[in-house]
Amino acid sequence: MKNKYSIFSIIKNAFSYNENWQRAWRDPEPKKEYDAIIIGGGGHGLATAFYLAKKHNMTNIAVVEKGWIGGGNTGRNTTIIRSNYLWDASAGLYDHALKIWEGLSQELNYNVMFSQRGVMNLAHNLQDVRDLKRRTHANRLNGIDAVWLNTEEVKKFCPIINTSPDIRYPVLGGTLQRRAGTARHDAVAWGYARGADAMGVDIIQNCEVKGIKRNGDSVEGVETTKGFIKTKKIGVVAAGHSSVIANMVDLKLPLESKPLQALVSEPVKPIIDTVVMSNAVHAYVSQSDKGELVIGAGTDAYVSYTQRGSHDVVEGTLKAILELYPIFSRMKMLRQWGGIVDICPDASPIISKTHIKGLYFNCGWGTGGFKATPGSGDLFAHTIANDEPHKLNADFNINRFVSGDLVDEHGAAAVAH
Amino acid sequence: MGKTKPFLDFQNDSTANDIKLALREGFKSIEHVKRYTTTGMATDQGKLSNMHALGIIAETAGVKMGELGTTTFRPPYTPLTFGTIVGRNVGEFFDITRRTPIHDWHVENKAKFENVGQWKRAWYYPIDNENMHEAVQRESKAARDSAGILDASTLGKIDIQGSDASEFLNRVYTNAWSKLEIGKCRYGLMLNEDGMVYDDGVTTRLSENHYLMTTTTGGAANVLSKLEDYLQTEWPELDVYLTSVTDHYGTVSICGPNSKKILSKIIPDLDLSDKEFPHMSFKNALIDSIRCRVMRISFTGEHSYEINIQASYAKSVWEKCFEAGKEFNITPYGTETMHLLRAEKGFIIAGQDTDGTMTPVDLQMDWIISKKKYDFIGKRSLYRSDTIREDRKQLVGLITDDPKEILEEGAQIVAETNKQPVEMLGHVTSSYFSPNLNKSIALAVVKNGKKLKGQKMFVPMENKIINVTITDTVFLDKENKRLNA
Amino acid sequence: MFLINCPYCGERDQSEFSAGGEAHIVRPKQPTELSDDQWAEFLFMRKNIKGVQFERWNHAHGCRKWFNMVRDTSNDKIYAVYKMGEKPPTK
Amino acid sequence: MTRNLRTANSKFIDQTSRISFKFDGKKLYGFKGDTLASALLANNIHLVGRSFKYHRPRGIMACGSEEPNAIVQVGNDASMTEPNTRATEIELYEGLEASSQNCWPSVNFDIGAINNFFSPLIPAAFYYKTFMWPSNFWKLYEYFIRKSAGLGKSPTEPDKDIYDHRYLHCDVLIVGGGISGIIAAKIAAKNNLNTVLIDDKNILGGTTLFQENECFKVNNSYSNEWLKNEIENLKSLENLTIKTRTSLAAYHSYNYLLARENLTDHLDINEKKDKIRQRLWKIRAKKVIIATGAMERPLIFNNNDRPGVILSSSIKKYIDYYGVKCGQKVSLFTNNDSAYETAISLNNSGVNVNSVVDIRDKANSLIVKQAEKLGIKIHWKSSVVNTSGYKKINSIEIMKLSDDGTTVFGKKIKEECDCLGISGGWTPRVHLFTQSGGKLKFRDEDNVFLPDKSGLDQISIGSCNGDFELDQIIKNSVRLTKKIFKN
Repeated sequence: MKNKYSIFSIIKNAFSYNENWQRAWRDPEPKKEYDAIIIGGGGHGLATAFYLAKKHNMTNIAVVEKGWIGGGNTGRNTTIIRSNYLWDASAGLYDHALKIWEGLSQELNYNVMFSQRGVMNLAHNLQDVRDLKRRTHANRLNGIDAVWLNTEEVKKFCPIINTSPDIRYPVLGGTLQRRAGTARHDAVAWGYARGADAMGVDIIQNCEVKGIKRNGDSVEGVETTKGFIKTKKIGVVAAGHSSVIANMVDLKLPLESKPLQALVSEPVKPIIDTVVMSNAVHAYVSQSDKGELVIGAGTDAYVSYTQRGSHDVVEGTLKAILELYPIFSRMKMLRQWGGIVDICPDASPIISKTHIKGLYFNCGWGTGGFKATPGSGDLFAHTIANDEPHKLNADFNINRFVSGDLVDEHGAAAVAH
Repeated sequence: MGKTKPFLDFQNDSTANDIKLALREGFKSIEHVKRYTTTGMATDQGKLSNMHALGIIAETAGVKMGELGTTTFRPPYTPLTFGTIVGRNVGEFFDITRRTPIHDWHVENKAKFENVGQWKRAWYYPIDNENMHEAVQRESKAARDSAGILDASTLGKIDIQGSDASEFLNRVYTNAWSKLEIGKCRYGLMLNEDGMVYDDGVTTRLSENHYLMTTTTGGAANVLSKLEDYLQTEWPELDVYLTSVTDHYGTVSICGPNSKKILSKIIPDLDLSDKEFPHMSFKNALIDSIRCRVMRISFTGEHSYEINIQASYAKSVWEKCFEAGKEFNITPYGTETMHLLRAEKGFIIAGQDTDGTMTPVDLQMDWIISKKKYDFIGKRSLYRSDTIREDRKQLVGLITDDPKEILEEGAQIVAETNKQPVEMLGHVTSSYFSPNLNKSIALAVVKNGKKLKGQKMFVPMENKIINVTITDTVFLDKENKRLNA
Repeated sequence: MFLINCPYCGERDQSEFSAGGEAHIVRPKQPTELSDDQWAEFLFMRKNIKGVQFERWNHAHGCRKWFNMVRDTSNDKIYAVYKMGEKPPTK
Repeated sequence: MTRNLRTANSKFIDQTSRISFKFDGKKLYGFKGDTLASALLANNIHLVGRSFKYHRPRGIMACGSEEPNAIVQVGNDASMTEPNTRATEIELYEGLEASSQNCWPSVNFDIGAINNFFSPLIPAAFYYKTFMWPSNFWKLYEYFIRKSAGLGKSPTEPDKDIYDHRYLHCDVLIVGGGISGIIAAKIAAKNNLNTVLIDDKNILGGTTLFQENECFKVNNSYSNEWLKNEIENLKSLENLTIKTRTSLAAYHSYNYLLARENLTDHLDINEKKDKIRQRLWKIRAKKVIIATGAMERPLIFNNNDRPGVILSSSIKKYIDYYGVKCGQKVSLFTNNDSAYETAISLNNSGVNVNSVVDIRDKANSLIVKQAEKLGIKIHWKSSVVNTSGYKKINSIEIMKLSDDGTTVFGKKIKEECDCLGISGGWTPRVHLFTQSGGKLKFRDEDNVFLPDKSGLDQISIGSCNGDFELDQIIKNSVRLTKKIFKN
C-alpha cells in the first residue's frame, strides 16, 4: 500500500531528509495482454485509466505514452477551468468535469491546487453583450453559476482592467463564473497517474504506438516500440496526434492539428486575482501561484505538428493584453511555447466509439481540453467499459458530422478558431 | 547528503537533494524533474542549473548524461518586455478604425457610436439629455411618420463583372439570378457549405454582366475572400471578376413616407413614379453633376432610397438630403433605430438573429431556396438527417403579455416553469419597444417554433418570469403597403 | 515564421498569407447524388497528415491568389509551391 | 565604511565621471561604464536579494544574463518601475534607483527567512502532498502561498515609454561580438556580403577584450591588443552594420530572428524622455552565424549560495574590466584551468588569493604553472564542502577527495575568506541553436552539449560550438565561417 500523503508524513520524512518517499508510480514493462489499452499518457488518458480501474473494476489495463506522462497539452496549457458553455450538451459535459474538480485533490490524495478564483469573460461590442447574456441565462437555467457584470462591476472585480470608455474596444460588461478557476496542470497528470498505478494500472512511458492490429472489424492489439501488446479495447486519447493514430486504421477524423501558443511573464507579487478572458480583443490572462502572468495566445491557421507557432500570434496577443492592461507594458515575457491541438469543425470534442469494434476516440478538444480532464476521463472510461456512451457524452459522437447535429461552441472559446 | 543545502537553481531554491527526491519518487524524465522541482524555471531559465541537474539525474540513474537529452530552450533568450514585443501597436494603433465619409457630420451632431467590426457606426443621436431609449423612440417614430436618414456606407460592397456573373450568383446564393432584369435588385441569402446562413444582402444588376453585391458590415471581408476562393479554386472556368468597392462609395439611405418628396428635390429630373422606379430597382442619376446610383430598396419597410455616391462626395450629398428634408423634419437615425425598424418588419440581421446554426428553413425563409437550381453553396447540407428535422429551432416573433415589458436579448425561453432542470426551447435574438406599435416586440428562435404560433411561453429571468406569446415574425404592415406609400 | 514563395509574387513573409487547409479536395460536381456519409467526408473529414502534406494557401495581403504548397507538417519545411490547376509535383 | 575596492587600472571605466544612484534608498556612487552590479560590489554591497522559497540572503553571482540572484526592482514610479531586472545587465546611469525584491521589511532583515528553518518541511513539490485538509481551506493556504510567491512588483500605471519595431534583411547575421563574431564579421563583410553584427553589451570584444596575459597571444600580440585592433579595423568595412546593446531574443524557423535593441536604458534619467526606449528588430537573414560564447558553470556543494560566492570568471571580469575587487581575501574552487586566470588577475591587482581548491590531481597548463610561479597556494584533489557566513561568506571548509572522487576524507581545513570564486567548467550557449530547431550532441570529455544537426543555413562558432582554447577558437571560427560562404 502507498504511503498516504499527510502533514505528518511530511514531518516524518523531513527528519529522514526526504529520503523515504515512495515512488509515485511504478515503471513496469508491458505485459503481453491487457483488457484495455489507453494510448496517450496525458491528463485525459490517465484519468480514463483511473476511472476504468476505480469505477469499472478494469485494473488489468495499461496507459502507453510515447514520451513522458503529462508531456503533451497537459503540460502546455494555461490551466483554465470553467463550465460556462452555451449548449446543454456542453454545459452537461463541462460542469460534470467541474464538479469532479471540486473534490479532486481529496479523491486523488494529491493536491492539484484547484483554485476557484473565478473566470470572467468580457464583452466589447453589442453582439458580444447579446452572446454573453445568452450564455449567462443558459448557464443559470442549467444550474451553472454565472452572473452578468456591468462595466463598473467588472472594474470592481478586477481593478487592473482598462475599462475606460475611450479605448478602441471598451469593456461593455462581462460574465463571471465564480466556481471556475485554475489548477496546477502537471499535478493533475501526476495525481491521476499515482492513483491509477496504485490500483494496478501499468503506466508505460517511452512507448510509442506504431500500429493498430485489426482482425476484420475488431481491434486485436497495438504495435509499440516495446513490442506487440494484445488487447480487445483501445482508447485513443492522443491530443494533437489523434489523426496520426486514426490514419493507422484508415480512419479519417474531422480534425485539423494546429499549433496553439502560450506564454508566461516573469513572476511578480499578486496583481490579478482571477482569470480574465476576452474574445473580441483576443486575450486571456491569469496569475499563477508562483506569480507569473499566464497568457494564452491563439492558434495559427495551418496544420503543424512542430509545437511552434508564428511570432505574429504572440505579438497579436500581447497587443491585446496591453490594450486591456496597459500597466503590463514593462512586464517581461519569460517563456513562450506551443502545443498541438486538434480542432473539430464545431469546436466541440469527440468522445465516441468508432465503426471499428473496440476502438474508441477521445479527441478534438481544441484549445480547451484541460478543463474537462476529470469529466472526459470519467465519461470515456464509461464509454469504453460499457461499449456505450454515457448520456453526458452521447451528443459528442463522431456521427454528428454526418447527420449535421453539431454542438457549435465557437462562441464559447476565448479565441476564435 | 543529510541536512545539506547544495543549491542548483539559486533563484528557485532547488537543491541537489530536491532532484534526488524527485528521482526517488519516480520522476525520471528531465522534464518531470524540472517541473517537479522547478529547477531551471526561474527568470534565468536554468542557464546555470540545467547541466548540473542533468548530471545529478545521470549519476543517480546510472546512465550517461548524453543519453538523457536536454530540455528544450524556448524563446526568448532573455526576458523581453511586453512593450517591445507590441511596439507601436498600442492605444489608437491597437486596431485600425474605419470611419465612413460622413463620420464628421455624425460627430458634429452629437451621435453616439458603436463598434461594428472595425467600423465606427452612428448608434443614435441624442438631443439634449435624451437617453438611448428616448432617442431611439423619437428617431424610429420620425422615420415611420415622415422621414429618416441613415448612413449605410459601412455595408460591404462587391463589384461583380464578367460574362458568367449571373451563373456565379446562382451558385453562391440560394435563390435564382439569371432572370433578374437589368436595373433590378434582389435580396440574397448566402450559406456556408454546411447549410447554415452565413451572410445576406441586396444585389443589383447594373448591366448585363455587371452586378453590385452588398454584404453585412462585419462580413464584407470574409465574404469577398470566400467568393474569391470558390472562383479561383472550384470554378476557375467562370469568367467573373470581383472587386471590393466598400470604401469607394458612401451610402445615404433615406426612408419614410416623405422620402420620395425629398429625393425629388435633390434629383428633380428623375422620374420617381412607382411605374418608372418601382421598389427593388435602381437608377443612375446625377446630383449636381456628380454621378450616383440610386436604389429603391428598404430595410425598414418604408418607402426608401439608397444613394450610392463616390466617397469624397458622400458628406455633401448627405448634407444636401438633410437640407432638403428639413421641411419634413428629416431625422438622422443610427443603427439602434435601424435594428428596431427592421425588427418591426421581421427582417433578420445575420449574426444577431442567426448564430451559425440556422438554415434558411429555420428562418422561415423557405421561399428563398430555389427548387430549380441544381446546386448552390450549402444546398446538399440542407438535406442531412438533422437539417431536415421538423422540430429544429425556428425564427418566430414574441410579444410580451405586458406590452411595456422589454425582453432582454439573449434571454432563454421555456414552456414550463416549475420543472428542474428546465428544458430551454430557444432564446430571444432581438428585442425592442416599438413606438409605432406602442408595445414590446421581439424576435426569437424556438424549438419547433413554426408550429407553436399563439402558444404561451415563459422567459425566466433571475428574479422574475415573463409571460410571452409566440407570434408571426412580421409585426407591422404585413401587406407591405408602406413600401409604396 | 515561414518564408513563402508565392508563385505570382516571389518570396514573402508568412504574415502576408492565410492557410486554407488540405488541397485537392474537389468539391463534388453532383452533391445531391452523394449519401450523407459521402458528403460528410467532403465537408469535414481530413487526413491531417503529420508529414508531407499538400495544402492550399492564399496570398491574402498580396496578389490574393490561391495556390498550392507541399509542406512537411512535422517540421514546417516547404518543398514546393504550385499554381491552382497545376499538377502536384511527384517528388 | 569606505573601503576602496576600486583598482586604478580599468580601461573600460571612466573614473573621471562619477554617477550617483540609489540602492534600497541609500545614495551611492559609481562610474560611467559600470553596471549596477559592479557599482554595488565596488561599494562592498554583496547582499542584494532574497531567494524565492527560503528567503536566504543572496548576492551577485555572475556578470551577465545568466545572473540568478541579483534581480532588482528598478524605479519607484508607478508607471515606470520595472521588476525582475538583472543588476548585472543594468548600465549605471545618473538617477538610477533600484531596490531588492522578495524581502520584507528589508533585504537585511527579512521575515520570510523563517522559511529557511522550516526547509526540511518544504521539500520540492511539497505543495502537492499537503494543504488538502480540510478541503475548503485551500483558498486560505493559497492566499499565503501567492503572497509569498512572485519576485518584484508589477507597475500599476500605464507605461509612458515608446517602443518600436523595424525590419532588417541581411545576407549574414552574426550574433555575438566576441572574438569569434568579430572574426566572422570581417570575413563576411570582406566577401561583399551585407553583414550585421549584434551584441548585447555596450561594446564589442567579449571576454577576450580584457584577457591580458602572456599565455594568450595572437600573432605575437596579447590577445586583447590583437582583438582591439581587429575591432578598430571593422569600422572601415562598408558592408558591416554593428549593433551593440542589442540582444537576440528569439530564433525562429526560416532564419527569422527577433532582437531587442536598448536605446535609452543606459541614459541619465533626464535624457530618456521622449525617446524610443527599446526597439524590436525583425530580422530575415540568409545565413546566421551564432557566436554567443559560453557560460561558466557553478559548482554544487553545501551552502554554495552565500553572498560572496561568485563565478570565477565573473570575479575576473569585475577586477579586469570594471576594476572592482569582489573581496580582499579570495578563495577559488575549480575543476578546470579557468579559475587560475582569475587567480592571476586578482594577484596582479593586489588582491590576496588564499588558495585555489582544485578537484583534479594535477594540471600542467601554462596558466596553472604561471599561478604556481606567483606563489598561489593550490589544494589539489580537494573539495570545498561547506561555507559559513550568513549575509556574506566568511570562511570555507576544504577536504581531501577520495581517489574515485565520490567521497571526501581527512581533516576539514577551514579557510577564512570574504569571497569564493567557483568554476565548474563551461556551458556553450546553445540556446539560440536549439530555439531554431537544431539538434544537440553530447561531448563526454567535458560534459557539454554542442550544436549538431540543423535544417537552417546557420553555423555556430567559437565557444558556443565547444571551442574553449584561444587558438582553436580562432582556427575553427575562420574555417567554419569560410565554409558557410561556400554553400
